[in-house]
Amino acid sequence: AEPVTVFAAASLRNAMDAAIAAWRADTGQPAIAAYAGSSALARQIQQGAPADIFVSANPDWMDVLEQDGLLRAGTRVDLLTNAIVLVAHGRQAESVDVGPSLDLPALLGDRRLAMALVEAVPAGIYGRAALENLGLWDKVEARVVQAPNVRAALALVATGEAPYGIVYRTDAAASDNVSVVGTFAAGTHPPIVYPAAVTAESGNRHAAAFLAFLKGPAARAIFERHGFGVIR
Amino acid sequence: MSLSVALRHRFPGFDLDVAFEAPAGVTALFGRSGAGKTTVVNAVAGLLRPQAGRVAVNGWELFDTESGHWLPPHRRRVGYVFQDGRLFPHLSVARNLRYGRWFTGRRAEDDRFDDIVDMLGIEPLLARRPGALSGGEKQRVAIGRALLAAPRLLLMDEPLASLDEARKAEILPYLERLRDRTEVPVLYVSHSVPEVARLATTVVTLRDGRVAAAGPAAKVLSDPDSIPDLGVREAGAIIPATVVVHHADGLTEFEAAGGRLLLPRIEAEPGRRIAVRIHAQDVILSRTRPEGLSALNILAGRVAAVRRGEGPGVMVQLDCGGERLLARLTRRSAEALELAPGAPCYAILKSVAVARGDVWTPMSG
Amino acid sequence: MSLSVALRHRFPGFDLDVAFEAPAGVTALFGRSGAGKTTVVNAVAGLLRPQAGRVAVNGWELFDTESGHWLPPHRRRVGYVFQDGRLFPHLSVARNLRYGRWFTGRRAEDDRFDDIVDMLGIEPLLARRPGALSGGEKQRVAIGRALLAAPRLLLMDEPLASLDEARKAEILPYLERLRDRTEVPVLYVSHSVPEVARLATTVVTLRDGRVAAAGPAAKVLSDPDSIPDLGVREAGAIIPATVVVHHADGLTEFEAAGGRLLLPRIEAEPGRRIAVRIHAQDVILSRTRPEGLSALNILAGRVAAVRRGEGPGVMVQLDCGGERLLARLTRRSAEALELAPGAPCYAILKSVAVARGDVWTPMSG
Amino acid sequence: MDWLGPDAWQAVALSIRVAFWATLASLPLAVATALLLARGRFPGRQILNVIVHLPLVMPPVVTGYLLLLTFGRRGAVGSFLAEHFDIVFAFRWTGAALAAAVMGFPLMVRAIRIAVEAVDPGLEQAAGTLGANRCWVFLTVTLPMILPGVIAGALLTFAKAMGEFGATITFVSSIPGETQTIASAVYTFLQVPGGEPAALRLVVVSIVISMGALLVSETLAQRATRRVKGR
Amino acid sequence: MDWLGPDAWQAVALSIRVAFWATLASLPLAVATALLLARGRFPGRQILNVIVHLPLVMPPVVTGYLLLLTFGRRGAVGSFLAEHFDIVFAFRWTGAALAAAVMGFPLMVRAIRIAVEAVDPGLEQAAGTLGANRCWVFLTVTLPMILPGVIAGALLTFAKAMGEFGATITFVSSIPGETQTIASAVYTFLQVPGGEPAALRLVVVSIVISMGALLVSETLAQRATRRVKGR
Ligand SMILES: Nc1ncnc2c1ncn2[C@@H]1O[C@H](COP(=O)(O)OP(=O)(O)OP(=O)(O)O)[C@@H](O)[C@H]1O
Ligand SMILES: Nc1ncnc2c1ncn2[C@@H]1O[C@H](COP(=O)(O)OP(=O)(O)OP(=O)(O)O)[C@@H](O)[C@H]1O
Ligand code: MOO
Ligand SMILES: [Mg+2]
Ligand SMILES: [Mg+2]
Repeated sequence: AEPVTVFAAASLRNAMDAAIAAWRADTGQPAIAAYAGSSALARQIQQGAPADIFVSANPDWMDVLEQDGLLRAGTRVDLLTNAIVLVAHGRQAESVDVGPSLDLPALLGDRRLAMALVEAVPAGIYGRAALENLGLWDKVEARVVQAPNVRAALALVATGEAPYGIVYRTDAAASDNVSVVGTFAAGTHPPIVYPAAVTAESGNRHAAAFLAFLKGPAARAIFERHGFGVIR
Repeated sequence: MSLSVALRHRFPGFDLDVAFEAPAGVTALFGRSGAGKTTVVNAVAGLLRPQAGRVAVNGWELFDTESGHWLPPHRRRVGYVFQDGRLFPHLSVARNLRYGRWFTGRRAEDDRFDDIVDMLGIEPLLARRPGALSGGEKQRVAIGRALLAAPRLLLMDEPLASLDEARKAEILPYLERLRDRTEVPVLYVSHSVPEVARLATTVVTLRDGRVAAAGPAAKVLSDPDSIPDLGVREAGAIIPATVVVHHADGLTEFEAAGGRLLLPRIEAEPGRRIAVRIHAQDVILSRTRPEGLSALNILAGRVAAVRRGEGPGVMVQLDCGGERLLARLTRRSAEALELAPGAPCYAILKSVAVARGDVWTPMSG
Repeated sequence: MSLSVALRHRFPGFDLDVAFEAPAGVTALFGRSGAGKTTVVNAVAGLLRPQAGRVAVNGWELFDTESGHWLPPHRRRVGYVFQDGRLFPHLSVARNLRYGRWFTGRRAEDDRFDDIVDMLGIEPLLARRPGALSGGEKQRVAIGRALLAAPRLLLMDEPLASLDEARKAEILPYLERLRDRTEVPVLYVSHSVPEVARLATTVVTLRDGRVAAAGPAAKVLSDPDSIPDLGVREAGAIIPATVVVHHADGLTEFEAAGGRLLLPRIEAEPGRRIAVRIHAQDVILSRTRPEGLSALNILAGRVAAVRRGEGPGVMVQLDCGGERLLARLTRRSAEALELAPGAPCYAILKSVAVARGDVWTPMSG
Repeated sequence: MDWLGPDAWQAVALSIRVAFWATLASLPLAVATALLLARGRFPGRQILNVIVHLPLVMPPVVTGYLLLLTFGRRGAVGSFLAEHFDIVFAFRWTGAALAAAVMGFPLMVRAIRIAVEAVDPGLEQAAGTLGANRCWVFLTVTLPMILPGVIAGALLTFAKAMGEFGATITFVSSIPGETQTIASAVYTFLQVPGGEPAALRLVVVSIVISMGALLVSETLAQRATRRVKGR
Repeated sequence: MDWLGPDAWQAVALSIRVAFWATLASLPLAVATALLLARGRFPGRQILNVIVHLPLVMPPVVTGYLLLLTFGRRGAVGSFLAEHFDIVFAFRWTGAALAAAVMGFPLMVRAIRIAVEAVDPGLEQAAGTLGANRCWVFLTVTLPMILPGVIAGALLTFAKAMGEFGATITFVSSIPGETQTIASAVYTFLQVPGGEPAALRLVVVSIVISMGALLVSETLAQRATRRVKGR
């Protein structure tokens, strides 16, 4: 049978690969995933890309596709959640209390805070909102360096180029030389959700089934193992 | 008319304005360095688009700026031996030689290929590339390449300049045969008067972009006015003669206006009219008929004119039975012999002074 | 010893193995196309690293493959006139000419610059780029560039090949002066025997990468064995003579072994020893002393040898008071005059047959 | 084989295919463009020049985006080609090749153009006098003379195609087995925790392949150069 | 001015500065490398050749990452330079210039190398016989002869620097006013829905700038070519 083609945000790669493997083991149906930035994938779907399912790291792009009528009506679901954390260079960095009392400027000294692009990449946008919410943004704005994506921001911390960074919990977990020193409370930023939907042009009769599988308990276990929160 | 050239072109600092007509055969372009010879040849080949002019070969118009007609170089079918070689560095000598034949489709003529390769002595070089050739070898390959292109017009810009005498002596007869046996007109640039005298049907002398003299080779080369262009040592007269008999000792006897001539043998049947070029400086004059000299040729004549040049020399023009002969003497001799117009005298000429190349069969044209 | 050359080098298909020693002055390299002349010059300049050999100039070793000594080209201080020009296309003519002076630091000598520019007639070209020069103009600039580099050794590979006679006549005296007034040895490649005869102190003839003859110019050029290399029309003898007096009519009188000679004036004070080159084919022989001829020079001598060549000619060697003279005659004349070894006879020579370039002041060496 | 994993091997095979065809297909056009730019004297020459350089000047993502808009299924050119010639670039390996070709084009054109500008026109004239028309002159003289430049240009394009990712992933996405090249696979590996070793292995493979191409091109170019120098 | 916004203008100014210095600073090294590759006969020549081509072969992100590891504060070279010469690349515009220079290096080297290989060694020999040592021969003959190639290489690097984004942003991130070049600003705009018009405006500005550089380079190269052809 034609494999189900999943267009998924690049940060989902490990989890989605595992989910696809599980689905295949389960149903014998093949599926393949193309990973890239959510913006690129959304534009490709706008241009008629052969995607059956789109999983975005960002509700905005899903909204765009929905408005354009490119999603199969009624299939959109919020699939996953994530959290942003403050990470520090080194395996055993001291934990801090991420809250309004955090003296982030003192922690940084004359050095830098690594984030993803604060106006463009979801992790950066959430991170900035959280800092603003905590009244820290104005104090550290000048010290922020913006990487093109979360992994690049993480790399800056891992290499010690920046002593601290703000990244997804899912990224921080597995990295050497980086330790999570605090988590931003869910209320400090808009909810971090990964919406998913079947595309309007999808002709694959297994697409809906696959999306349902992603919502199911088998997939949930996988996503949780990779650090994501799962929305029921 | 075989070759008709009219050109005007202006480079910054140089102004070319020439026009000449030449019959079939070899037209020599003669002139000092920078006189405009290569410029003329380039215009004929179509590599330079002159500001104004017209060139036609055997009535076939190559271009005419007035009518706007312009044949591109590759449709002109010229064989051009460039002053600066221009062999294709990426092709072997053999492929260089055969280059033109791709476009003439005359692959059958392989005997001509062998002939030319042989004549030029480049057989051992065929597999080599031009980068590994000596200067003269390059030049020979360039000559071969032009000849093998089956051209309708040959352009040769100092083709023999860096060749040794022996090699020249092998190539010149080939060019003569080409001139005599084919209809291919040749435009030939050279600084060598003997070469030109031997090959040229017509001589055109350029001076600073203008034609200084043009006409049949015999006339231009024996014109005392051309001496500045030719160099005084090359001055001489060309006189007609008839083959009488070939002698067993390698000499041929001719009948000329002022008497009999014995010269090195040439290949021409008795009765044939030929032309002989006699260098002014090879002629000795005497008021009395000399006896017992090794020089075999004594022509009787009368002094027509005595022209003083610079330095110690004078140029004496003789009238030998209607033909003009030139003799270059010291002023002292001219005075000692009391040579004045009208004075009878004898011209003495050694047989060997006349090189084989100084005797030839004139063209009908 | 001024120039000492020993080289062995093998190209695929060509094998060079030459050694010669030459005194101060001009050493002419003579030989047919592909004989190895340019290869020798390149090795001397350091552009070719020969497989074995040694070259020294005035005792200064340029390289010696045995000791491993190798002076890079830019430390050899040679002025090289290349067979293929090699002007710098991106520099004006003036900057081409001055190129070598950057490295000699001799900016003061601007009179020499003007002299050379003047002699070469390239003053109007100074601001131009080489791309817009004619073939001969390029060659003249190349000569100027080499001369102006203040070289310790001049290498000239057919420097005058594409120049007209008039231009050559202007450049040759300059080279003569260079030879006579400076210590700079010159290695000179040429196919022109008159040029070589005029300039060369020493002649080295190459044949297929080997030295065929080497020695003082007078000796090699008048050696009948060299005739195949020189061409028969260039054969001749070089005899010594002493300046006696300069006459008012532009002639100079010389005392030679066989008698008095009247030749075009040369610049040399009376008493000065000079050398005269007499072409074999310019000499007429007579058994009796001829009278009333325009030819002014009559030398008495005795036949030393008669050598038959191919064709109708013979080469007669005369003994004129101990010096050897060559005369080229037809066989018929030789028989008519009964020229056999020992026979007394007279050699007749026109003054004007001896070109200005055929008389020169021999080098001391 | 396990060392890389089957997906990665697919990406390697695809990258080679993409790079090969991108190089080969753009060669004729690049040569023609280089000739036009070096020799042509026509109005609009500078505009062509600018267009050729655009993929270099624009961020690759933008180039990919413009390709998507133009050659995509809904794009003006894309829909035309699909309808009339059944040629589809969108989300096919051919699209990846197109992206790589476009990105490598300025490099290839420039390399060839420099070589064209160094050709001695005297040789072309000589060929002309021997009867060769423009086309023959080009094939028998110009082309052999510029061959080192053409080979260098081809190598640059091939190497660029191996490394190109921004435009490719934006234009044709990164669909395993169809459009996922080494570079886009590397990118996606780098987006997730623990992907670095796999990414590194792929990079090494791509370097080895390009090294092979480099050696081949050097040998060919050396031979061509020696020919051109006439030795 | 309002048309772009002050941040964008900052990015434009920075891009020009980065591209200019990347080009200028890599020129001498590129010329030397091109000469070595074209003329040198030393062991390791092919290794140098491979290294020069790496930035082309590797995905830009990888190059950026390697730069970070090498020239970063903790990197071997980076820490050395910072300590002994007080030269810091990390998060500075100089780092962006370094990234652009590295990415443009293969292009520049290749352009120059093609030109070097077309130089007639006979002219260099002639200069040698006139007393010029290697260095002078290079300055007075080789360099003028290869100038069109050098200019072309500089232009390629400049244009590439205007468009480079992957390696730059990975190495020095995007700090407005410090390391945010046009390309990273464009990328930022393209990540969010509706950012296209702003991105497009920036791209147009960068094209206009590169067009200017292109025209200047064409004029210079034409002049240099005419010189080299001796007319
Ligand atoms: N690089 C090379 N490789 C192979 N053979 C060569 C090379 N250079 C020269 N030769 C050969 O060596 C021989 C001598 O060449 P050279 O250039 O020294 O001749 P030459 O005496 O200067 O001749 P010419 O008067 O024609 O210039 C020629 O046969 C030539 O083909
Ligand atoms: N492209 C050009 N631009 C300017 N002047 C030129 C150009 N080409 C030739 N000339 C000039 O035109 C004149 C004639 O040049 P041409 O090459 O026709 O001379 P030539 O008679 O062939 O001389 P030579 O015997 O030295 O080869 C020369 O003074 C030369 O400097
Ligand atoms: O330069 Mo790229 O090719 O940045 O993605
Ligand atoms: Mg000429
Ligand atoms: Mg030679």
